[in-house]
Amino acid sequence: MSVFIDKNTKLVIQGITGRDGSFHAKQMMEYGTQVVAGVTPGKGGQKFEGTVPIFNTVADAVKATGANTSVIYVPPPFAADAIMEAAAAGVQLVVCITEGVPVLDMTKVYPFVKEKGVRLIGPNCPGLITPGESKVGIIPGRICAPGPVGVVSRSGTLTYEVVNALTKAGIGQSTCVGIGGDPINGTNFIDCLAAFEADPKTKAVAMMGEIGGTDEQEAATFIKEHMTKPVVGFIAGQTAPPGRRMGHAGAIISGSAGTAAEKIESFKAAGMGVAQRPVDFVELIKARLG
Amino acid sequence: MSVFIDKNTKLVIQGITGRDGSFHAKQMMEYGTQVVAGVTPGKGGQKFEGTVPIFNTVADAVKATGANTSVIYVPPPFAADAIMEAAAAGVQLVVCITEGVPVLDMTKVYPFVKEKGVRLIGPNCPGLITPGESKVGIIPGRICAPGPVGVVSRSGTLTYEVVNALTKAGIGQSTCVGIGGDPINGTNFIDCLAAFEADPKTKAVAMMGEIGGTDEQEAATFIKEHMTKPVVGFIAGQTAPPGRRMGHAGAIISGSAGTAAEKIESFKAAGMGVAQRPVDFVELIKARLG
Amino acid sequence: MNIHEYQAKEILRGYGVNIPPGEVATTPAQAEAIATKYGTAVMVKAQVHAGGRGKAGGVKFCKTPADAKEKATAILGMQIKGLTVEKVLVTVAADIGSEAYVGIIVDRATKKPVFMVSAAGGIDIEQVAAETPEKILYVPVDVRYGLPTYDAMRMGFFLYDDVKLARAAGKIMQQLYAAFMASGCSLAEINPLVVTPQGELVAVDGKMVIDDNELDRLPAIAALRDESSEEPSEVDARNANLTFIKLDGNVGCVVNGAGLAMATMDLVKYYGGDPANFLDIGGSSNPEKVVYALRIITADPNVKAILFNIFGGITRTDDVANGIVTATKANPLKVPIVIRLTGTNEEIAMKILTENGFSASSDMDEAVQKAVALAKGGKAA
Amino acid sequence: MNIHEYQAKEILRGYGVNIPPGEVATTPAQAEAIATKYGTAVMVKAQVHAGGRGKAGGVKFCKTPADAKEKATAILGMQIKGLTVEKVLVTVAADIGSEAYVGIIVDRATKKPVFMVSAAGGIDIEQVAAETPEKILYVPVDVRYGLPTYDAMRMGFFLYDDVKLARAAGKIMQQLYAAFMASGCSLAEINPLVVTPQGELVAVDGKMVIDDNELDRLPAIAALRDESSEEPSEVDARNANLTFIKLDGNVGCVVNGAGLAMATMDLVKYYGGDPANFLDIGGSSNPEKVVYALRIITADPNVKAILFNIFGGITRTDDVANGIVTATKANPLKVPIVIRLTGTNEEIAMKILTENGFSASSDMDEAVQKAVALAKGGKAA
Repeated sequence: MSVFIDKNTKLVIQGITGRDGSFHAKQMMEYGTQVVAGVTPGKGGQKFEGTVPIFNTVADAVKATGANTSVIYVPPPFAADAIMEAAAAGVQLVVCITEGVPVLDMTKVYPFVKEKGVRLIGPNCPGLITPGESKVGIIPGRICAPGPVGVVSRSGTLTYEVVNALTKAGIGQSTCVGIGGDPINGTNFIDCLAAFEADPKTKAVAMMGEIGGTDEQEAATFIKEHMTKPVVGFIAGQTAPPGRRMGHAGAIISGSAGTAAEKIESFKAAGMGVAQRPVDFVELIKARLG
Repeated sequence: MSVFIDKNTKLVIQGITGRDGSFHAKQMMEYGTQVVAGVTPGKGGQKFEGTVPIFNTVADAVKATGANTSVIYVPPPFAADAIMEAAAAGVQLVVCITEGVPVLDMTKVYPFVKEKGVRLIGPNCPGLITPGESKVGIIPGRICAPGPVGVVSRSGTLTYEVVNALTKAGIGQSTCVGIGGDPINGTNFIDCLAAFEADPKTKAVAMMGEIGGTDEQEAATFIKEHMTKPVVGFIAGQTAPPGRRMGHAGAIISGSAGTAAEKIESFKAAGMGVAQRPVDFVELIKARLG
Repeated sequence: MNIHEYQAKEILRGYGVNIPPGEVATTPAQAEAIATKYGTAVMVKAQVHAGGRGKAGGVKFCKTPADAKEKATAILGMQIKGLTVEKVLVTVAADIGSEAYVGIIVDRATKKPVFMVSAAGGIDIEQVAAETPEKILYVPVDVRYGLPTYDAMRMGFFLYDDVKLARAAGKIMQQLYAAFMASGCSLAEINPLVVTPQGELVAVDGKMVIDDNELDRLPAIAALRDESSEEPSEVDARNANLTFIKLDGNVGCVVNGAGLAMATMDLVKYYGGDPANFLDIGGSSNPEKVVYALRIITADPNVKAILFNIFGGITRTDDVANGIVTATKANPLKVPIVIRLTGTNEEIAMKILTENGFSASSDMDEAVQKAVALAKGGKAA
Repeated sequence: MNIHEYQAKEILRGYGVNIPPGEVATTPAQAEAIATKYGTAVMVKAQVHAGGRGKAGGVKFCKTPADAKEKATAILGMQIKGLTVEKVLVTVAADIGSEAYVGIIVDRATKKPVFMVSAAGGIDIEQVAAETPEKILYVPVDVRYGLPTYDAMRMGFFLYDDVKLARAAGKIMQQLYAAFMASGCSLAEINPLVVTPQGELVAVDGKMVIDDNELDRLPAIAALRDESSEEPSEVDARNANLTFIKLDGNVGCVVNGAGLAMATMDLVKYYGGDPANFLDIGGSSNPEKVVYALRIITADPNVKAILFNIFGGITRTDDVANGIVTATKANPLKVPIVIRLTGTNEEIAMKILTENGFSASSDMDEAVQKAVALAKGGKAA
């Protein structure tokens, strides 16, 4: 058993006939993900690429196919409803790729998924991949390789940068999770760190944070108190000015809180390895894998 | 330990300076209930009857006095907020006497108290009494006596009628609970039956239902499957016409559902004693107490 | 509180529901004028608080304004389930392709508003529920989240295969839900929801029942009450803050508390009598209420005996006794009265009654039996 | 998105918040006319998206219309934190008894809107939070239930002992909350909330920040954007769907992805350079975006070298290469460019660039070092 997804993941894709949804549906199918259903209201009864049945609702899809995971590629105004639909339909994991979901929508979605006991990853995230087993989202499969490093990150391409460097250096990954760059998301660093700690395949963790909020500081405390496996951390945004939203809705320094310096300090205090540059992960992880 | 309230109940009264609140506050204090606080916004710092401290908010009252139970005597438009205030302030039991609370308010209040893990009794109920220990609400103390019979009822004065008859016949009560006559209330028959079953002081139960809904039928199933103690039941409203609300918002026969005949049938099927008249409880309970 | 179809439709229209134009007429000439204005076939529909208007002949299709006048003449003044038709709704007749049912009630079991939708619309939903329950989809709504679009769409697809219709229906569900919540409803329904041959969704009939407890904070809704279409004695009772329901028997009952009131009626029946009413004077002990209660009950010519059954808790029995004395002094009773009083200030009450020539007991069964006998015999005690 | 004080006040007024009358002036004569109309002392307040207006001399009390004209003359055209004041709000001056702070933000930790209220109003709330945290009450709101009256009253009593003021303040909390939710805010505040000597509650200043992600569904709010008060390059970038933030350095950065863009800026700094901007071209690989990005960056005279850092996932690197070629053909570059590309269609991209006279590497550190060196040297590669 890997972290969050594995060979047994049966995926329903919400928005499978849209521009992004259809592109990534094919990518996931090529990677070997079990894509069992798609959802596009009004296209129920059709098939995607001649093989994947399309349904009008997630409830129908789950009932007919036993899907246990959903990935969402619908426009931002509909994303909150799509997440709740999936959670209500009985999947265990919902991954929302959509960027630009209003944060007030998330203040309502978050307690909803909690009440349903469903794990949400995202929104505004690249999804996750367990190399060689399953990919849910948009992380490019070819830059990953199976191996011992758990990767968790608030950003997309920065993750690719690090994963690519690790793979090129011959260091594979157990699971890579992009938790997303929004201020309110379904799964945080600690959730992932706990899962990596419990996962026998993971031997070390690479963690990429950003300015904004205090998630990284709390993660550092968790690492210090609960983790036996080594963790190497990085914080993007050391040169970011306060009060400006650096692309990600969540990457904003408010007042004196959420600076990179503060976060790096907490990493050091937790005894973590600290990467100053993305490429530093290679040597720091290598040293910790022994 | 008795059912829901006992000597250790520390009560805060919401609306203590109102017409009903002040009258019943005195009654409860005379009965021996530990009335530790009252709440009336704007009268914080004053004292009720020279002894009970008044606070502006329930949170203040709980913090200062350790109240663990609240009873509510505020007008209907404010009752839902008062219930939520009490539940949020950390009491374990909220008893709402107020009649006329809009049922749509209760569709919001119910999940709120459930989330907080708080027991709500009512609204539109006479409250409860553990004779000789504590009284919360408006049940006249002098008609009750300590003893082995648990009483649970959807109505007020009908309860008094039965309790009075039992007491006059020398049969005392462990706890009497009026769960209220509204379609949505916080505590139902089954909650009370389970509590009586678990309460060592209770040896038999008298249960007064009404037309409307299916609570009594579900209670009968529960009694059949889970109760070892004898239960005697009564249903008011055998002569009520369908489609009319018989005073209580919950006492209405909708279509073919909720008739007295159906409920009595379920009592018989559960092997319960069935009182045809209120006074019949005396002999039926006496026979079951042995 | 019941409101009329035309009132419910006005509310629903305000939330965006597509409803054919319509106006209310109280005379045949008005009905004709409205039909002339629309220049198309209309329906003339009796506005009364009673089901089965269609079967009773209270709903008619009219091709021409003259036809509308004629049908309005027949319907206005008609009796439906004991209620006189005072108003008709004259509304543009919709072409009907298919008929669906959409309703919301507050469900006691789930403690939530629950939608019921069925493609088998236009007929009695209770019949559908009893005979073909699989034709109804139930969707509970968690009011904390409102009606999410996905649940609205799920209902839309249950009714229609076509995505445009499903989406349009989903939108109507959300409009109906918004109207239901904001109007303090215990029931709201559209039956039938019609697909016209042109593929348009139209609400052809609308119904709303308002939770009485909402009326204080919704003055605009409370103002919709039409007292002319209610039992006058029940209107009087409500205005006096009494809960009163008229029945067909001859033992007039005055009781404090709803449960005890029902139990008293049941006991009247148990001892072979027939209650003339349900009447709860409530928990407060205002002597005025007793005066009103007696006035309402004695106005019913069927009543042959009056039974008071008061268990004094909050209610002070001496207040009730004073009320009886006051009321009967002003308007001497023409039928016998039996008084049962017990509880708070019982001794004072007994003294007041005795001094004024009344007798009273403290035993419920005894009092009920006596009242039943008096009603049968028709003589004073 | 920031909106001006006068716009925030207009919204809050719509929700019932008591706010002194005010109008916007763009000339001293208008300011005088407005003050004349009110016939009382006014405040003239600079409308710019910058804090510390008061300290900068952008907020003035004016006893007479002539005074208002004079102060408006001084304030209009003034620079505050690099922004030119184009408008002033002329508003009736309130008598100030006491000042409180009321604000709501979306809190990441509780994942809820959270109220912050303090009787120490009128000053910077962050200072209060740092120095006297016990003077702030934090109240999170569960949006499923809204702001309950009891929580609003709790805040009211935290600010005022008097129950009437507490109740009035509680009402303002609920109005502010409703405005916050309906306007898609990430922040809304009233600072100061003033009690006048007459005991009236008045919102003397109001501020709202809107979540950019809400703008598509709130056209009326989106229309409040005042581009004249923003950095022109940032306005251009937004209109081209790019995320751009101008900084003070000389290495212009074009990156895909926010995290990688920040990491690239950090690496520029790491190697001794200074980034001229944050620029995220996003996930889609539209060559047009690259053209816009280059146009915006080259418009900054500080930029001495341009650095592309693209990790192709969804973004096709060949699209980026084509964009660079197109843009530089139309407007030849005057500063050196360093291109780092890797990922999707890397080989095609390299070929396109080479054929058009550009060189490119696939190593991020190497590219950043080169760009830093070029920016320092000021010479083309």
